[in-house]
Amino acid sequence: MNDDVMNQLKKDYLYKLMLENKRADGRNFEEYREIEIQTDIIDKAEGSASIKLGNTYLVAGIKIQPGEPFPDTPDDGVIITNIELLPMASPIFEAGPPREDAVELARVIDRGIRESKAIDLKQLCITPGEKVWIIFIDIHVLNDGGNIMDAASLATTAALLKTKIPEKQYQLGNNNNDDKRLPIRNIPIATTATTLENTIILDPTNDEEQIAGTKLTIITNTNNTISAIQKSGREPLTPTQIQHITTLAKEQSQKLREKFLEV
Amino acid sequence: MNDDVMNQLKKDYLYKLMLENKRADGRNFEEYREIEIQTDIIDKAEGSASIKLGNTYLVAGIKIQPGEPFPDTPDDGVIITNIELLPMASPIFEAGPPREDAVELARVIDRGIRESKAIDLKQLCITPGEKVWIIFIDIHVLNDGGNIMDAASLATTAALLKTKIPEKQYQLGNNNNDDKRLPIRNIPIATTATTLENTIILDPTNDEEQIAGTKLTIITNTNNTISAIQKSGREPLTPTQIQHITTLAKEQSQKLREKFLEV
Amino acid sequence: MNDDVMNQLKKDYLYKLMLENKRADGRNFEEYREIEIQTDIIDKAEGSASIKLGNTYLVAGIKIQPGEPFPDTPDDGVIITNIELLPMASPIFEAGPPREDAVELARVIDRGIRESKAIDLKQLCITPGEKVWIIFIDIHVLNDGGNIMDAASLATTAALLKTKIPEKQYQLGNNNNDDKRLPIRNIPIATTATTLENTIILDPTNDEEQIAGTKLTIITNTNNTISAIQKSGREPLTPTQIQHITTLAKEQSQKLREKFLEV
Amino acid sequence: MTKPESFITNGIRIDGRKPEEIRPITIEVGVLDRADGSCYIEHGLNKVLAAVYGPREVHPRHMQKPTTAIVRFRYNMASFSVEERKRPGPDRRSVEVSKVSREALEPVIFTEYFPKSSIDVFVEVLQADAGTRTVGINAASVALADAGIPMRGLVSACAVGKVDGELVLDLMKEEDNYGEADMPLAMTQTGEITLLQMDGNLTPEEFEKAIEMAQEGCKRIYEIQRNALIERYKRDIETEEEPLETPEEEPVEVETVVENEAEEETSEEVESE
Amino acid sequence: MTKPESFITNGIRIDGRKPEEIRPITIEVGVLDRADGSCYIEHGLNKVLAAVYGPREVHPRHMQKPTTAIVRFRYNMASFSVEERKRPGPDRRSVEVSKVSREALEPVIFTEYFPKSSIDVFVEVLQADAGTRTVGINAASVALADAGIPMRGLVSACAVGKVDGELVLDLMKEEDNYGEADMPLAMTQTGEITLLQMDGNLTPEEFEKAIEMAQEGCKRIYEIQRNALIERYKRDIETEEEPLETPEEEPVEVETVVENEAEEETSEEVESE
Amino acid sequence: MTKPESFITNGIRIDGRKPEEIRPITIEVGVLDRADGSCYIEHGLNKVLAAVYGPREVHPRHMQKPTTAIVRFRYNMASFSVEERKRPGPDRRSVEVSKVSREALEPVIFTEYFPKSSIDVFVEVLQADAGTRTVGINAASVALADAGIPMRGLVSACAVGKVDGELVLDLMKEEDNYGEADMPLAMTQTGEITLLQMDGNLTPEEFEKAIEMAQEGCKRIYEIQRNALIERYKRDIETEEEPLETPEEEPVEVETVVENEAEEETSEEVESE
Repeated sequence: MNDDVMNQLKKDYLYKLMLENKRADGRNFEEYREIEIQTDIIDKAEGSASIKLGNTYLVAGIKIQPGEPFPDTPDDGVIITNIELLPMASPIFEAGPPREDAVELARVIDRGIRESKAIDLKQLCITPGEKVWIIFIDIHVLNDGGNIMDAASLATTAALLKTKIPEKQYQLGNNNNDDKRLPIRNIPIATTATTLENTIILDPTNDEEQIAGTKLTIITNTNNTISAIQKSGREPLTPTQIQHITTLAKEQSQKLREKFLEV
Repeated sequence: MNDDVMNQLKKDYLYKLMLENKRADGRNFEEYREIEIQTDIIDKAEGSASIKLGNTYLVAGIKIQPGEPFPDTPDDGVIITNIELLPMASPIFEAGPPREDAVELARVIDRGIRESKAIDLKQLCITPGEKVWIIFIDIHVLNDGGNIMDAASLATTAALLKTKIPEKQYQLGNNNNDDKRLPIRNIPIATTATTLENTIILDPTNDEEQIAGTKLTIITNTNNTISAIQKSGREPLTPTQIQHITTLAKEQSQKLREKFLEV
Repeated sequence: MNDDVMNQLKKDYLYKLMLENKRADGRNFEEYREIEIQTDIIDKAEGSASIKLGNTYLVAGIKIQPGEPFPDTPDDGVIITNIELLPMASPIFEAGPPREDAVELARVIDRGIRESKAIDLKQLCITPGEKVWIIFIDIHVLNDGGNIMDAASLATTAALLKTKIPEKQYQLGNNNNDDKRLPIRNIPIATTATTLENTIILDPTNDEEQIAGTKLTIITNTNNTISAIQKSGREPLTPTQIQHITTLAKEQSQKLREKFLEV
Repeated sequence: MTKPESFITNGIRIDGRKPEEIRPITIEVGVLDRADGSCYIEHGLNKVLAAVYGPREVHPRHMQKPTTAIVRFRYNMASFSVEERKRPGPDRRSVEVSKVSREALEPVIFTEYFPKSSIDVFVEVLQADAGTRTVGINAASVALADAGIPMRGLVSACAVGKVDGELVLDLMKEEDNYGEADMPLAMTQTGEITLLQMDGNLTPEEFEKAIEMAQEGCKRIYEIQRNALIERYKRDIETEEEPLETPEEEPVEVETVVENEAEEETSEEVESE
Repeated sequence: MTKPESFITNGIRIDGRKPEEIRPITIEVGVLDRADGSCYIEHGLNKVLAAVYGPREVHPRHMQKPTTAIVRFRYNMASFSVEERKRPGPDRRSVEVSKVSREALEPVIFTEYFPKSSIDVFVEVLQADAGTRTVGINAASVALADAGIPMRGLVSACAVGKVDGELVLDLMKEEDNYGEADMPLAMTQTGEITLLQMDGNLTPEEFEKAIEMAQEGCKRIYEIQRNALIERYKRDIETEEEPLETPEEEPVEVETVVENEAEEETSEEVESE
Repeated sequence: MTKPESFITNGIRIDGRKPEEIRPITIEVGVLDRADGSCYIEHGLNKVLAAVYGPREVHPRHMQKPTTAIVRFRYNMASFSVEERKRPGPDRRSVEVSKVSREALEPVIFTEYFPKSSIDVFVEVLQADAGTRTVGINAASVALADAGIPMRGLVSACAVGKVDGELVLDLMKEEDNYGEADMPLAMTQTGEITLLQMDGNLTPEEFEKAIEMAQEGCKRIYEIQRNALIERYKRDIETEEEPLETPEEEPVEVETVVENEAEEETSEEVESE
């Protein structure tokens, strides 16, 4: 159980470490924790991946079903992204409708995929104006070890890369062979930094998040452009800090992307 | 108003009676309270019945409307069962969305009807895959005198036996004569027992329910087979207790069914 | 911030004034505050009006979209009226689903329009039984200075008088000229009185409403008939009081209507 | 249901009533055993049940008032009470009806006797056929008396409507659906009006006359409410005279059906005025 | 998915099992680091995670009980766990499953040790393939033990069904969808039944036999649960023997996969009974 | 609305602005009399109202913080503010906008002065035309000052976007709908960034330049906010000089329309940079 006194001690301890240029788990400030991704773990889903980013553990599942397009984009497939901060994942998460953190996480993940044009939505049209493929991205957070944003982004991209369109199940395919893969055009990767006093660290743990000021997430694409940014938290950032984080994000996402493409 | 002290006294009194092989209302352990069923009491409904089971008083109303079938059973009518534990029925019921007790009651009643194949759903198809009859079973509990389960089951079956399909109203009938009756194939009856220390009693009153451990409901059919079972409550049961209750249920439901068919 | 003591002092003060035949803002008992109406203030809406009735400030916006008729009136357009008592408008309003005051206000405004046949719903039919124009009346209350009912009624009528049907936008018009106006047949006006001890005053401020007993709203039409009445509040009224208010309403609404038609 | 060609033929309405005649009313008092007070009314084809709990502790606590009881009123229509099945739970109409019904009853309740408490009134419409809010108020008023809540008197409610240009008392369904006005009104024994709503179209003169007609209707209904309570009271006295037959702990609720023809006759007298 | 022509051919079910054989089960204990206890089970194609928090303070406060802990149980299916995407959040089915699962576990928990507290059990179904409520109870039972909640013993759950007129243990999806009966049951170590539900069609004789079969299934599952906990306990002891490698503040959670073939063999022994 | 063939022709945008020009802004301070502070802004075609209540007691109580005030922010779009009627009540977008807007303002509020209190900010979008969240923050910032909430300074917000491959300040609707990037940013007087979001596609170099442009935009908006407050302050002083005309009890709120052309001119100066 959490205890206010314990928390204060924990904070003091982490601050003390910071001053000595150290983190509690021995990482460098710009180092990610170990990452373990497994794909195709849910047979019932059209695509899926679990990720362990340090102690953070979540599953992204992709379901695809035919449905109606939005009126203003009658020829485009639809993406619906949802994240569940399950009460099993942390003592502070509660059952119930998604709270603002969950809404923010889902919307940023969604923007990363949408704005990077990761999925070719035009190819998901079945009958223009009437029927398109609906991509449901559902992320279930099972253990909050911190930095859910990057973990969710990585798992989602990993799952999308393996996702197949269930043409046969819905008798909507043109060929009689295997279901074709989702048309992926880009690989967006989120990199999140946080400020601790004047230090910037990447991939914060949940303990670090508790004492951190503000997080800045940069989602970068294969060609190094940026497709989404989100500042989250009540401390301000200076332009210099932002510039610094952008540079770190560029480097880090490149590393993660390489790791990914090997998956 | 309820009072903790009063409740404790009541409990002590009921326990004392138990030890003397008695119940507060003078019944045998395996005896039901007096039952009074009235059918066709709501003109606006396609079928209806009220029941007084001792002080328990409720009304089951059946509405039938055309609608869409479920995708996985395109040729079957649809049953939707709902129970309202109205705040007028007990000082502990509250207005608002159904709580777990109401959900459990409705789902067990529903399973009894569905699994016993009481209604021939195939005959409720209007246009295969497009339009079927939707049977809405709504049970409104007006006074909770205990054993709502059995009362609701009896009232529902009684109402279904008198229900007519509103073919004329929706201009969907084939003949010009009277509306035809709902095709009933079976008469499921719920029998509920509860344990009080080592005693088993049938048809508990609400006072008895308050001190009871666990209820076991057995829904039996015309041919004496069982179509649904539900244990409800936090005390465990032994296999011997379960077997004993099953035997009682078989006898009791036969009696109730005979009474019913005379309705 | 509100303070119980301040409120009591305020009440005592207002009562004292009443006894001297005075109101805090110097008005006569049967006098309305200054009214300022602006129409066509929201370009995105098909019709709109803001009103300042003393300190009461609200906006009524009319949106029109094609949609399905109600099954029992297949050839009639549909009116949907909603009022939002925004938490910005008063320290006692809260965010969330509409509470009973908001529901009551919306429903009375709606009845006034509907029962006076202010809008010719037959003319809003596009394809009988399939497609009609849906009129969404949304009233956003920005500052509660009292007598929201009359302000909302005036703003709504003012907005409706200027509303155009978006035939071109939905490619549903017959002519190629300008969108035609909503067919308005009547100009219903609400007049609200409240009782303060034995005195009757019109157009109460929010301070007066706090100490008032009961409000009575009379909605009258162009030809002086009454199309809606609503008593709201827990004090009873005598038939004499009702008759008196009806007479006042007749006079007052005539004045307001004249003012309106000049708009 | 289709609109009849005419609502009044030779002074007789489509259900055989005269313009100022109310529908037959049956009242049972004390029909529920868990509630502190209850009442079942059949009024024409309306079937309405009311139950009262309280004064009791208020939940949630922050709704408590330090100097008075709060009155809560929940009007609810059963899903099967109307032609088209109603989805369970409150809709906007029932929220409004609950509000005005509560305000119709509050003036006669001595809420100041029970600070920090609530008096909860529940009305369940089992079958609806026009006028359910007035029937609900009538039933609730009797149920409050049955619960022993201290009151200044009963509240009685009745609607007046307009069909074929003529004012009629106590609209039934067809008259309500296709009529030209509907005005429900509730009244205390002393003639004070505690509920008043109207929709449709009335001239000021018609409105004045409608109020008078509604008041007459309320008086008729008051008599029926009163008799039902007396009948119930009589029963209690009779019960006390034969104490040996009733178990002491749980007094049996014998239901009283107040269906005496005398009242129906009286209500016809009113019509011929 | 279409109905197979027959479910049992030469005594063998469509997935190769014998009638009284349970599906392969894999249990991992302590897989989550935030929860006080946790357990991951793969049971056939079901993939289910359980986590336990508590005893901890109850929110909201008014749910506190002065003399005992309350147990809360939330069964949840992931949106992607089933064929047709499930809308997030509780539906009526999950409300009922949560209730009966809670009641299946409460009897073995010493709730009286922790007045005013709550013990919160969360079950997440990542992939569903018939029998998820029994798998959830099995996982929750192990997670409660992992959380160090004082218990009278483990609870084990298993379903019996009927296909082709024959009773079979532990239904898989096709058997569940097209079968004739499904009866989940949960049992304490001492043989007391804490969950019992049934739907379908059973004669009284079949029902009696089904109870016996389910009890045998529960006993097999109990062994697997027990071994997983022993394995976990062994690891903790081994960890203690090498204290230098583990940081003192945050003990690393090494995951244990209890997939030992011994158990699978034993479960086949049961089948051949 | 259809996509224009080109967004910039001869250095001029479709609404006549230069790339680094903001839309015309009009600010009125103190427009509501119930709220403790308020502000109405017209920014291009956007029409946005902000109101502030507080510091005041927190309801529900459990949200109170013992050492600081909580800030709550509710961004709401009127149903009629957009092309397609918006259903009343919060959707996912408004939940996110409310969160980031609150975080944009919190850094400048001395919340520590008001333990256990709340400062409640309400933003109502009456007409939307791209950039409503920045307009809402600008209005809220002025309304906080009008409410007399102690602040380190104002917050100013502005968006930068990309159309036809070129960065432009303060997108209007067509540019937002069909543009290539949108980056709203909020800034304190001292240049610290309190809100930053982006979606679309920017190279790192473009991003760097976009930040600079947004900062310039914020500086321009800050001047307009400041002038509006000065104007309002002047009025109060003037009012005090003529105390006889104002009733003592309820000071009349004279609305100030800060529409002075000076500012518009200044903002054009910026464009020509």
